[in-house]
Amino acid sequence: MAELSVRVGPLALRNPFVLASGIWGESGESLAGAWDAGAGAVVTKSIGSAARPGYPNPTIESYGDWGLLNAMGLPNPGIEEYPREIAVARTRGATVIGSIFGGDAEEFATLAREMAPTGVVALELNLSCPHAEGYGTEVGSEPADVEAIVGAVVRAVPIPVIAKITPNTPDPAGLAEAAERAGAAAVSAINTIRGLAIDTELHRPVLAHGLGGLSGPAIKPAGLACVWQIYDRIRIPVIGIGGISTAEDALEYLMAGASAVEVGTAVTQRGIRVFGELAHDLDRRLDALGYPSVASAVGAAHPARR
Amino acid sequence: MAELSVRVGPLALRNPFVLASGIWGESGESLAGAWDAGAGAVVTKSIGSAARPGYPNPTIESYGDWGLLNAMGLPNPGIEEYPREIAVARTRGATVIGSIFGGDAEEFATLAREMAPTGVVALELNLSCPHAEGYGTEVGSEPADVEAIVGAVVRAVPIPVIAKITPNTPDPAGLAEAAERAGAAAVSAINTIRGLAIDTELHRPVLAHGLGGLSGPAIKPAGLACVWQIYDRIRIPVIGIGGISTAEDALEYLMAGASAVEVGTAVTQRGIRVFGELAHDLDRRLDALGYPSVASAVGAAHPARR
Amino acid sequence: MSVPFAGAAREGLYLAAPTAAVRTIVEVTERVLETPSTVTLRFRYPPTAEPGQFVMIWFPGDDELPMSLSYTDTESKGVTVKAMGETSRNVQHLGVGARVGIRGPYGNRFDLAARRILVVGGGSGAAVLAPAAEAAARRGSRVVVALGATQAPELLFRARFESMGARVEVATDDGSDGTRGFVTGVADRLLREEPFDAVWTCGPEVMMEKVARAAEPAGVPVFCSTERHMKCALGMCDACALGPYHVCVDGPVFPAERLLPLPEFGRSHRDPSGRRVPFGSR
Amino acid sequence: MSVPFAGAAREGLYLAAPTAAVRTIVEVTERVLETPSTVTLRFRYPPTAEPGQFVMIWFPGDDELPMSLSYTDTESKGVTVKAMGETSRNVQHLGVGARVGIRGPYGNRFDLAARRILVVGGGSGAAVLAPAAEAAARRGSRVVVALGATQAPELLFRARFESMGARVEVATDDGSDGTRGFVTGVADRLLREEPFDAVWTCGPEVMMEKVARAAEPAGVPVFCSTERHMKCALGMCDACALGPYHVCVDGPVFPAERLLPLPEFGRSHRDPSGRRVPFGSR
Ligand SMILES: Cc1cc2nc3c(=O)[nH]c(=O)nc-3n(C[C@H](O)[C@H](O)[C@H](O)COP(=O)(O)OP(=O)(O)OC[C@H]3O[C@@H](n4cnc5c(N)ncnc54)[C@H](O)[C@@H]3O)c2cc1C
Ligand SMILES: Cc1cc2nc3c(=O)[nH]c(=O)nc-3n(C[C@H](O)[C@H](O)[C@H](O)COP(=O)(O)OP(=O)(O)OC[C@H]3O[C@@H](n4cnc5c(N)ncnc54)[C@H](O)[C@@H]3O)c2cc1C
Ligand SMILES: Cc1cc2nc3c(=O)[nH]c(=O)nc-3n(C[C@H](O)[C@H](O)[C@H](O)COP(=O)(O)O)c2cc1C
Ligand SMILES: Cc1cc2nc3c(=O)[nH]c(=O)nc-3n(C[C@H](O)[C@H](O)[C@H](O)COP(=O)(O)O)c2cc1C
Ligand code: FES
Ligand code: FES
Repeated sequence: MAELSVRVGPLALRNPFVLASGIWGESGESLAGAWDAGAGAVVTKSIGSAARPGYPNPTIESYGDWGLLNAMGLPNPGIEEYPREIAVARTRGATVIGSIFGGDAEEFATLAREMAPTGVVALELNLSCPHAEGYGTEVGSEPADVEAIVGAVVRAVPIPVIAKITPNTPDPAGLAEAAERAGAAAVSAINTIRGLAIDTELHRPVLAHGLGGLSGPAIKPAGLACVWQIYDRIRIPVIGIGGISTAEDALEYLMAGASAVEVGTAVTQRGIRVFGELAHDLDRRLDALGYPSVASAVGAAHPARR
Repeated sequence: MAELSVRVGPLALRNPFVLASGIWGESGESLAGAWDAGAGAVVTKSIGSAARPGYPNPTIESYGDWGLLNAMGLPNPGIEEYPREIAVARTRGATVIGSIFGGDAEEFATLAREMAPTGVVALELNLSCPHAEGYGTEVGSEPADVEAIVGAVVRAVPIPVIAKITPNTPDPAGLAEAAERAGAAAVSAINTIRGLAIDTELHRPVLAHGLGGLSGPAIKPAGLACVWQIYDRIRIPVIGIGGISTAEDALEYLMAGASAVEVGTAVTQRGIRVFGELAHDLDRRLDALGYPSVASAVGAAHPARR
Repeated sequence: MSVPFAGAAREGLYLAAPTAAVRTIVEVTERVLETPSTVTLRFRYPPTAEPGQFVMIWFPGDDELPMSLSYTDTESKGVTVKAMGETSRNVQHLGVGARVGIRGPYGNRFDLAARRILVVGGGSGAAVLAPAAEAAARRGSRVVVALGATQAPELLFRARFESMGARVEVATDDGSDGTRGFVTGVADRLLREEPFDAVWTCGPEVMMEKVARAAEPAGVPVFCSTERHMKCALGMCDACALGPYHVCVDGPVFPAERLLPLPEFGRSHRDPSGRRVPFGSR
Repeated sequence: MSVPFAGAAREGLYLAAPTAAVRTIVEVTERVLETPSTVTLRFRYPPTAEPGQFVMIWFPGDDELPMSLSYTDTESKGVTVKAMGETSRNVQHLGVGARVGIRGPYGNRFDLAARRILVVGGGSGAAVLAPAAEAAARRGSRVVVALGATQAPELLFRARFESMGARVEVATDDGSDGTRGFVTGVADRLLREEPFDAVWTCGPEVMMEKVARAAEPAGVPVFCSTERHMKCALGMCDACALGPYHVCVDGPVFPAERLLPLPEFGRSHRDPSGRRVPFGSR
C-alpha cells in the first residue's frame, strides 16, 4: 500500500488524480460526483465574468481511441451564478479548485476576488485555452503577460494560485518561470493542443468554431515534454495534464516531475469510475516498483534522481 | 481523372505528394526510390555544415498506429559529401528539394550556396526541428529570426526557398508572414510536435536524447490548424505536413489551404508504395467530389471559398 | 487502449450499447412530412441502435442537435424533427439528397421486458416512443398509447401506433380529436382501467413528472425519456447535467424513481452556458 | 487505420511477419557464455518470430542495437552477443534479472523450403544461422555447416549445429581447429563435394560476397544476412540503406543476386551520419 496522498505546494490532496477543468465542471452535482468517484480534488469549469453560451455545435470531433478535438468556447454560467455550484460540491465534501479565465490581469483579479470566498482551496488560471478569442493562449503566451496576470491574482487573494500553461509555445518553462516569479504556488500543464478537422465531403471545418483543441492520448507526449522541461526550471510544483487514462500514464507524468495530475478526456472513455481505478492501479504499480509513496516517484526519471 | 499536377509558387510538381525531410532522405538511391514509387518531389534529409552522427539509440518510440516519437538528432553526412547523393537521385530523374539546417542566418546562407548548384529545384529551411540544441525551433521560433534566416538564403541563392515552420508556437502564421516578407517562395508546416516518453520500469526517458518530436496521425489536427491559420495570412503557397497517411488526410490539408503536402511517417505504416496509392486514391476522391484538379480543392474549406 | 470515446454509462443504470463516436456524413434517402410541423428524415446508417437511443445530427451550416432515432431496427435509420427554433425549422425544408453528419447512437434504451406497457407521448415525444413500442409489440407485449398534441393534425405517429396493434387514445389541447386537454388526463384514466407493468413516457418534462406521480399509487414503474442541452454527448462537457446524471450517457431514459427526488426534475434545466433556467422561461 | 508502425517490406522480397513496434521491457532469465567473447541472453518475449528476424534491443544506459534472434521458436527468445564495441562489451556482463527493452521482431526470414542447405557462418553470424538451420533440420532438410572463427574456442554454436544432426566443418584463422584459414575455403570445398539447393550465409560482408561468387558457377542460390547501421528499424530513417534497399524491412536476408550488382556490397557501408565508409576502415 503506497502512500497516495500528496502535497502540491500548500495543498494536501488525498490522491494525485484531479478532475481537469472543463470536464464535469459546470454543475456542483457533477463536481461532487467526481469527488465521490475518488478524485483527489476537482477543478471547476473555467468561469468568466459573465454567462457565456460557448460556441454552437458541433463542438467536438472524435478520433476513435487516441484523441478528441473540442471547441466548447468556454461556456460557463458566469461568476455571479457559479458560487452556488461550488457550494453544492463543498457540501458534499469535495476539495474544489476554482478555474477562471479573463482577458487581462484586472479581469482575472476581479474574478479571483469573487471566487476565493466560495471555499475553493486554490485558483487555477486558464492561460492556455487555444481557441477562445481574447482569452487563454491569447493572454498566456508571453512570459510578461503570465507574470502580470499571476501577480495580480496573487495580490488579490490569499489562496494558492496555479497557472495553467499552454503547450502551443516554444518555451513552456519560460512561462512557468514567469508564473513562479509572480508568486504562483504551482504550475499546471498542459491545456489542449491547437487543432482543426475538415470534413472533405462538405468542404468545411467540422467544428462550428473552426479551430479547436486536441486532448486525449495523442497529447501525452507533448504534456510529458512540457512537464519535463518545466520541472528542471522551477522550484514550485508542477501538475501534469494531458492524455492520462491509465495509472501508467500518470506514473510517466510523476516521474517526469509532476506532483499531481489532472484527468479529463479519459472520463469519456472509462467513465467517472476512472478516478477510483487510477488510484487503485497506481497503488499496485508503485508497490510493484518499490516506491513507498507517490511523492517518492516525483521526478524519478530526471538524471539527478536516477 | 482529376488533374494531379500542381504548382507551388514557381515549382511544378507532377502530383502534390512530396517525400518529407528525414524519411528515406540520407541516400540518393532512397530518394530515387521514393521518386520511382510516385512521389511528386522528394525532400532530402536536413543537411548541415559537417557530418553529424545524430543522437545515440533509442531514437524512436512508437505509439501503435497513431504516432511516433523520434529524436534522430539531425544525423547527416554533411554538405561536403551530400551532393553525391543528390546526384544519384537526379540521375534517376527525381525532382529534389534540398533541406538544410543551420545555427544562424550565415550558416544557412553558406549551406544554401553549396546546395543550390547540385540541381535541387528548391531549398527547404528546417526552422522547426524540436529537439536539436542550437538548431530548428531554437532559431525558428521568433519572426525576426525567421525573417533574417530566410532573407539571407533568398539573397544567397537564385532558387526558390521554402521555410518549414514549427507548430510549437502560439502564432504559426506570424512566422509564415516573416518568411513571406523575407522573400520565401512558399512555407511548409508542420515539423514534429515536441514530446517525451518515459519508461516507468526503468524510470528514465525512452529516447537517448530525452525530448523528441511526435509525428504521424496524432499531429494531423495540429498540422491542419497551422495550415488553416497560415493560409489566411500569407499570399505565397503553403505545403501541408503532418500525419498524412490517406488521400482523405491529404484532401483535408488541401482544403485547409495547402497547395501540396509532404508525407513522412506513413512510409513506415504503408511502405513507400504509399505515394502511388495516395495519388491514385486522391484522383478517385476528387472525381467523386467533382473537383477537376488538385488545385481547385486548395483552400476549399475557407469561408470565402464555400 | 481499445475503448473508443463512446461515453461510459454509469453502473446501476441501463446498459448503453457501444457507440460509434466518429462522425459519418450520410445522405437523406427519404423525407416524410409526418404532421404540419414535423418531418422524418431517413438515411442509411449501419451501426446498431436500440429504441430509446439518440444520435447527434449535424445540419451543416446550422447546428448539431441531439435527436432520438425514430427508426432503429434496420440500416435505414430515421429521425423525426419538430419545428421549434431556427435549426429545427430549417430542417423541415431538407430534401432527399441533403447531407447531414451523424454520430452515435448514444445513450441507453427502453427495457423491452415488460409485458403490458402504457406509452404516454406528448408533442415530438412520440418520435422515440414509436420504435420502442414497435419493438415491444413485436415481442408480443400489450401496448396501450396515450398520445397528445395541440391539435388533431399534430398527433405524431398515430397511424404507426395503430398499425402495430396498439390501443391508441388521444388528447388534443383544442379538442379537435379525442379528449380535450392534456394527455396526462388520458394516461390517468388508462392507469385506472388496465393493469400495466411499465409506463414509458416522453414529452415536456412537466408532463412526464405528472405521469410519474400519477403512476406512483398503482406502483407501476415509469420510464421517462429526458432532454437536456447537449454538446459532447460523451459524458464529458457537463452541458446535459440532470442532478447527478448526464442525460447523454446515463439517460436519456431514466426510471422516474431516480428523477422524482431531484429538485430540478420538471422544474428547471440548464441553458447552453450552464445556468439553471426554470422550464417555460425561455 | 489499423497497420501499426511495423515497417512495410517491399514487394518482391520475402514476406516480413507482422511486428510489434511498441517497446517491451523484459528480464533476462538465462545467461549462457557461448564462447570467451560471446554471451547468449534469454528472456520471455511472446511475439512470434521467424529465424532470420532481428529485434532492437535496448540496454538502458547504453545503446539500443539490432540483434538477430538466436532463439525464435518459443516464448523464451534469445540473442547472442559478441563483444565488439562498448555496448556489446558491456552486454557480456549482464546477468540474470537484468532488464532490457525489446521491440520487433523486424525484418524478413530465411526461406525454409530448400531440402539441402549449406550454412556458412563467420564470427557471430552463427547467431542467426543456428535457429534457421534448426528449423530446416526439423523439417527434414539436410544441413551442412561451414563454421569459421579466429580460434577454436570462438566457434559459435558448434555443438548446437551438431546436435541438430548437421554435418559441421570448421575453419579457424590460427588452425587451432579444422582447416586453417577462412571459412570461405571450406565452403568452396563443400560446394564441390555435395549438391545444395541453397546457401545461407552470415558474417563479414566480404566473406559473404566470396561465398556468393563461389556458388555462382554451381548455380546454387545464396542468401546473405546483412548488417547496416540501424536506428528506426521501421524503414524510415534511411540509416540502413543498402543500395535501393533498407536492411531493416527489405532484409536482413537478401538473395545474393540482388546484392552482387550493388557497388557497395562487400565494399562499403554507412556510418551513423550516413557517410559511405569502406569496410575495414572504421
Ligand atoms: C436526447 C434528446 C432527444 C431529442 N429527440 C428529439 C426528437 O426526436 N425530435 C425533435 O424534434 N427534437 C428532439 N430533441 C430536441 C432537439 O434536440 C432540439 O432541442 C429541438 O429540435 C430545438 O432545436 P432548435 O435548434 O431548432 O431550437 P433553438 O431555437 O436553438 O432552441 C430551442 C430550444 O431547443 C433546445 N436546444 C437547442 N439546442 C439544443 C441542443 N444542442 N441540445 C438539446 N437541446 C437543445 C433548447 O432547450 C432551446 O431552448 C431531443 C433532445 C434531446 C436532448
Ligand atoms: C540485422 C542485424 C543483426 C545483428 N545481429 C547481431 C547478433 O546476433 N549478434 C551480434 O553480436 N551482433 C549483431 N549485430 C551487430 C550489432 O548490432 C552491433 O553492431 C555490434 O554488437 C557492435 O555494437 P557496439 O555498440 O558494441 O559497437 P560500437 O563500438 O558502437 O561500434 C562498432 C560497430 O558496430 C556497428 N554498430 C553500432 N551501432 C549499430 C547499430 N545501431 N546498428 C548496426 N550496427 C551498429 C557499427 O558498424 C560500428 O562501427 C547485428 C546487426 C544487424 C544490423
Ligand atoms: C471538452 C473540454 C473542455 C475543456 N474546458 C476547459 C476549460 O474550461 N478550462 C481549462 O483550463 N481547460 C479546459 N479543457 C482542457 C482540459 O482541462 C485539459 O487540460 C486537456 O483536456 C488535456 O487533458 P486530457 O487529455 O486529460 O483531456 C477542456 C478540455 C476538454 C476536452
Ligand atoms: C524519423 C524522422 C526524421 C525527421 N527528420 C527531419 C529532418 O531532418 N528535417 C526536417 O525538416 N524534418 C524532419 N522530420 C519531420 C518530418 O519531415 C515531418 O515534418 C513530420 O514527421 C510530420 O510529418 P509526418 O506526420 O507525415 O511524419 C523528421 C521526422 C521523422 C519522423
Ligand atoms: S452532452 Fe452530456 S456531458 Fe456533454
Ligand atoms: S533503420 Fe532501416 S530505415 Fe531506419
